[in-house]
Amino acid sequence: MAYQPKPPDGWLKTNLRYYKHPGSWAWILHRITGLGLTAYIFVHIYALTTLTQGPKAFDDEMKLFSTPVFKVLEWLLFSLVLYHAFNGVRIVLVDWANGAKYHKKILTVVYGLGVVLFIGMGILMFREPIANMFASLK
Amino acid sequence: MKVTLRIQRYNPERDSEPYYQEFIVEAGDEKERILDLLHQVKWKFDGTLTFRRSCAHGVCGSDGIRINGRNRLACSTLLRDVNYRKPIVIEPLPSIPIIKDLIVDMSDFYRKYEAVKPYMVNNSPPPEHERYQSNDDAEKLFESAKCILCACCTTSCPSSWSDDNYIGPAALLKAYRFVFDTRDEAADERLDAVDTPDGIWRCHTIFNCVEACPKEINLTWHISQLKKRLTEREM
Amino acid sequence: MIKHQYDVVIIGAGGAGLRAALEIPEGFSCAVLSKVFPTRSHTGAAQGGIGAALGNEEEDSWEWHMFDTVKGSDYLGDQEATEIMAKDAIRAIIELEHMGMPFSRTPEGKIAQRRFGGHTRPEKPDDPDSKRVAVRRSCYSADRTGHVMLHTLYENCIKQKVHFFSEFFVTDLIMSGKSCAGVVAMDVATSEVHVFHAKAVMLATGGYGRVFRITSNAHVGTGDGFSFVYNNGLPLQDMEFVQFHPTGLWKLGILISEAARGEGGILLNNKGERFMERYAPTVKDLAPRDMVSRAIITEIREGRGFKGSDGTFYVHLDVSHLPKEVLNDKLPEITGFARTYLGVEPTREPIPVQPTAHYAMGGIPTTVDAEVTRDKKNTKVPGLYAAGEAACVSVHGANRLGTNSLLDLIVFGRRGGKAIAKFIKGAEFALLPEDAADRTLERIDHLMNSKGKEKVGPLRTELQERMMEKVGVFRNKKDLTEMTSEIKSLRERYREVSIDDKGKIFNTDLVEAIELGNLIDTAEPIIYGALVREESRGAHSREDFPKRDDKKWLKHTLVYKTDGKPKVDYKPVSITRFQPKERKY
Amino acid sequence: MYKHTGSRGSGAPGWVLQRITGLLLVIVVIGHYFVMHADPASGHTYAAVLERMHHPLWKMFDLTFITVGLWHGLNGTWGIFRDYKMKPAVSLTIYGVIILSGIAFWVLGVNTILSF
Ligand SMILES: Cc1cc2nc3c(=O)[nH]c(=O)nc-3n(C[C@H](O)[C@H](O)[C@H](O)COP(=O)(O)OP(=O)(O)OC[C@H]3O[C@@H](n4cnc5c(N)ncnc54)[C@H](O)[C@@H]3O)c2cc1C
Ligand code: HEM
Ligand code: SF4
Ligand code: F3S
Ligand code: FES
Repeated sequence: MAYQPKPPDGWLKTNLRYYKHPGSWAWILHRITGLGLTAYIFVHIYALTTLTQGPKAFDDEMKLFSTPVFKVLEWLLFSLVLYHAFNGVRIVLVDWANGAKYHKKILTVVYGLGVVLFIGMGILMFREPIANMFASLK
Repeated sequence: MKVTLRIQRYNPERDSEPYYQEFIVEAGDEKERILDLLHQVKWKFDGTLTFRRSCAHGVCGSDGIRINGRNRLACSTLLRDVNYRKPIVIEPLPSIPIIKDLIVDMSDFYRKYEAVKPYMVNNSPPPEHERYQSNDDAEKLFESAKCILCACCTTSCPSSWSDDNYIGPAALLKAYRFVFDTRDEAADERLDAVDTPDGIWRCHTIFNCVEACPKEINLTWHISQLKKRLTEREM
Repeated sequence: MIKHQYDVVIIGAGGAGLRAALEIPEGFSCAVLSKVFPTRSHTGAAQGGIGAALGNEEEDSWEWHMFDTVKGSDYLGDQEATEIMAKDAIRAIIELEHMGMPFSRTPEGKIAQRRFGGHTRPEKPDDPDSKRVAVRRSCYSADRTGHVMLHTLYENCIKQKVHFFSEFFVTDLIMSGKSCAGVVAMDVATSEVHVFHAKAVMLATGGYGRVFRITSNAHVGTGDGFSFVYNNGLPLQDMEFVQFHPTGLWKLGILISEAARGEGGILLNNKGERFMERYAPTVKDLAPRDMVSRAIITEIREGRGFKGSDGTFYVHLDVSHLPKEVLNDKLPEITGFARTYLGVEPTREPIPVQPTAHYAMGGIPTTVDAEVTRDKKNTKVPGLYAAGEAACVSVHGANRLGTNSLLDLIVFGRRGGKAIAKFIKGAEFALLPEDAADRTLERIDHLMNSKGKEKVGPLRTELQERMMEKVGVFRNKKDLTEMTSEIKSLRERYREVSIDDKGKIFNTDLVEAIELGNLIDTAEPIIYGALVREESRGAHSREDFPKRDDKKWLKHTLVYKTDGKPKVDYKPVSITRFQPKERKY
Repeated sequence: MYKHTGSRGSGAPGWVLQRITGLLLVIVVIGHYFVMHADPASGHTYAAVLERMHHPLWKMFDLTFITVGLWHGLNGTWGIFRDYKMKPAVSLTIYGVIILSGIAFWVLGVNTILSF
């Protein structure tokens, strides 16, 4: 041809500009959480090598991880796990169980269950500070 | 009723980059087709505006474009389907080379369609009458046979955005159309054609294709059936 | 300018062109040119079905099919051709099925069939003269029959590695003496002019619905093929017979298939009367299209139509009493159209409809092997073939029955392909004239440089509106005579057309301007045919001559272009089995 | 056409495994989380960990977690990279990094678990 068609925009720009429905958000989040979790698993494995260096090294490290900041971070990490896990189940349902026909409904359930479990885990993790808070109110 | 169209323009003989141009058109009511408004621009204001169209009622697949950020057919989208109080943004399909204005280069899309052997293969001698097929088996094909090759799906898929070699949902749907036809005998070749690094596994069930398809085809479901068939074969 | 040489060049990738292409044997080169990508051709819009007396659902025979077609044609159809079509239909459908076309099925797994307007059988099969009742003859695939047929044919062309030139806009035929030597085309993507030198050329360019304002046809249905033939001194046959389909969506013309009535839908006027009971007491809403269209217009004229917001009128098509499954499984597409385009919910409300220009019964005269003929003696034009809606074999005569067009495409497309295959084995390439592309180049040059003040859009609208008013469902001498001078002035104004786009790449402005010329060329023989035929037959209904006149008019018209007024000639009708009778339903 | 890094065979086994490991992980990861946080001490003191680690079932649990988790995460990551067109050298490098780091961290983790 006597002319060159204009190449399209790159994937990032296209992605940013294209209309997003719940399914595409689900995918973007799944990707990000998947990468995040993989990164975390690396950190996690590395951090736990202190176990081989005896009780002191480990307990010192754990002191750091038991500070409120890290506790909250751990809790937030749980939201990634929950989201990725439930959405992963949704993907499996889509792939193996005709879930493509009601994927939006599944998505609602995924988000719902996720939020409930996230809060549940929060209560579990912070039950002491919470109990203390209520105690001080009395 | 006045409506503003914000149209992406690009003329390879003149422009180095696409740009946007606004036109104010007169619409009778909110049941007007976007295609008719584009015609109004072309026939009244600017004959250089270029787009494809033919049937004007969603059966030929010529006029897939992006309206307010999502892929649709100009002829099947009415004003009431979009927010027409603001300028309506009209652009060519994404992630496919632009030839001029709203016209894109579809050759790659067609090549992928041909890659799945989109025709029935049956080498056993045909009976005198039709090959019988139960109504249930026939109906399994109908949804996939609705496809009008408009490319709205494939160009809406993030996997195609990042890898233009990805075979894309439309071709996968076509593969389904024949793999699941009880009269066909070349399922294996088609499954081979989609089981490549740029093939079916690049589908991450994102559902953009389903959202975009003007014929309301649930592509993801069809693709999932193909994946199942493939894994059964391979494992 | 780029030159190509192919044994065969087929123009048009609709049902007819693709079916013909499949017949070209290996070892011969064949190019299929289409101004749109093949699957965008108008055949894909066909909804209702394709007729054949398979007898899968109830007893049927090709003779009954032939009889219905002849009667439907108001006895103007050539019976030799009609017999071929009705007989071959059965094989042709089975062949489509073997090619992979997905049909709806009966419980036994056979191709399903449904009722359609004008298709009947004798109530008592042993007594051919007994009362005729509707028969299930239309083979279908939900309401996407044309779509799946077009795709199936295209798929088979890919399988056979047919060579396509997509988005090539043909502008002219190349005549070499009395035979055809090829075509001239413009590659729309680059505006480059190509000359295709060929032993055989087939025109399968479809219809001209866009001559009219309200039409079910695609924007590309601009009658290009008719114009090529007409401009090269060859005749067009029976052009006055324009089918108006009774049920187009009001204002838009989008077709609501006859299948809607085949499945039980009924037409109602503003009094809520099922008015077809008065016009066709036996088959009622399933009367042939010409009768139903006239009935609708009559109802509207007599004040029993509904008045729309824009002052135009319509009647109601009611399918709301049909079971939901029927609407969803058998008519999904058309219920969708009503919903999308008019915001009407067909399961609850009636659909506003009006007659819409739908089909060209007339066209390029051919033999039963799709060979184009040049006069009333059927002298052949060597190397030139035509099939499909562009051709006039003629099986549809004065009025086509639903489902017979798709059938026409695959029966005569195939016969044409076979005839070409035979022809090219013996034939040499006709001499390619030096000036083959000159007319096209001049035309393009003129349009690209014209500074005239006329614009394509408004001029086309004017043509379409005048045609609708004056050459529509009902016609009379006064309107038609006025129209002859209108068309002359439109033709003059067309010379003053200028375009905005002066570029070379995808210049659709230029394409539309050339198409407008073709529309004007096509309108002319329609008007003249309608003016000379002083009778009412099938779709041609003259208010001043309301009766059929077999003594004077049981003959085909042939219109030739001349420098002045077009010349009209006549050709006899082939009548073999069925003598003309009054056409009552 | 650009060249691909990685397996040229069918993509089916990897795809199925990604799903199976995913499903396994639902139980393992969420289980892990609850175990670690139901009693804050259980995951955060050397003594508690030591006690658990002496139990072969817990050892197995953690070994599974590391193996399955790493495989799933890295196969997933590679799956992401493969979605993007890369020059052969780039993709080969990434593929190498993923495999090597996977092995390295697996050894590291297994070493930790088995040191009890
Ligand atoms: C809405 C609708 C519903 C219908 N339903 C039915 C039905 O149910 N049953 C039935 O039997 N019939 C039906 N018909 C009629 C039937 O569909 C058509 O008559 C038939 O499809 C025409 O086919 P064709 O092959 O002749 O032409 P088309 O399918 O119209 O194809 C024409 C081809 O010619 C090409 N072409 C035209 N001009 C040029 C040019 N200048 N240069 C290059 N290429 C050119 C086009 O690109 C196209 O490929 C219906 C028609 C309409 C409009
Ligand atoms: C807890 C249960 C989990 C389930 C059910 C699950 C499920 C899945 C599934 C089905 C996929 C495939 C997505 C696709 O192909 O489109 C996937 C991708 C992925 N998973 Fe998991 N997963 C889980 C946990 C994890 C964990 C713990 C990690 C981190 C180590 C992880 C990292 C990834 C990554 C990186 C991807 C690739 C993402 C992508 O392709 O966009 N997953 N997961
Ligand atoms: S599947 Fe739908 S969106 Fe994709 S090409 Fe076909 S009709 Fe268009
Ligand atoms: S958008 Fe793309 S990823 Fe799959 S589900 Fe559709 S093809
Ligand atoms: S013009 Fe045919 S699909 Fe829109």
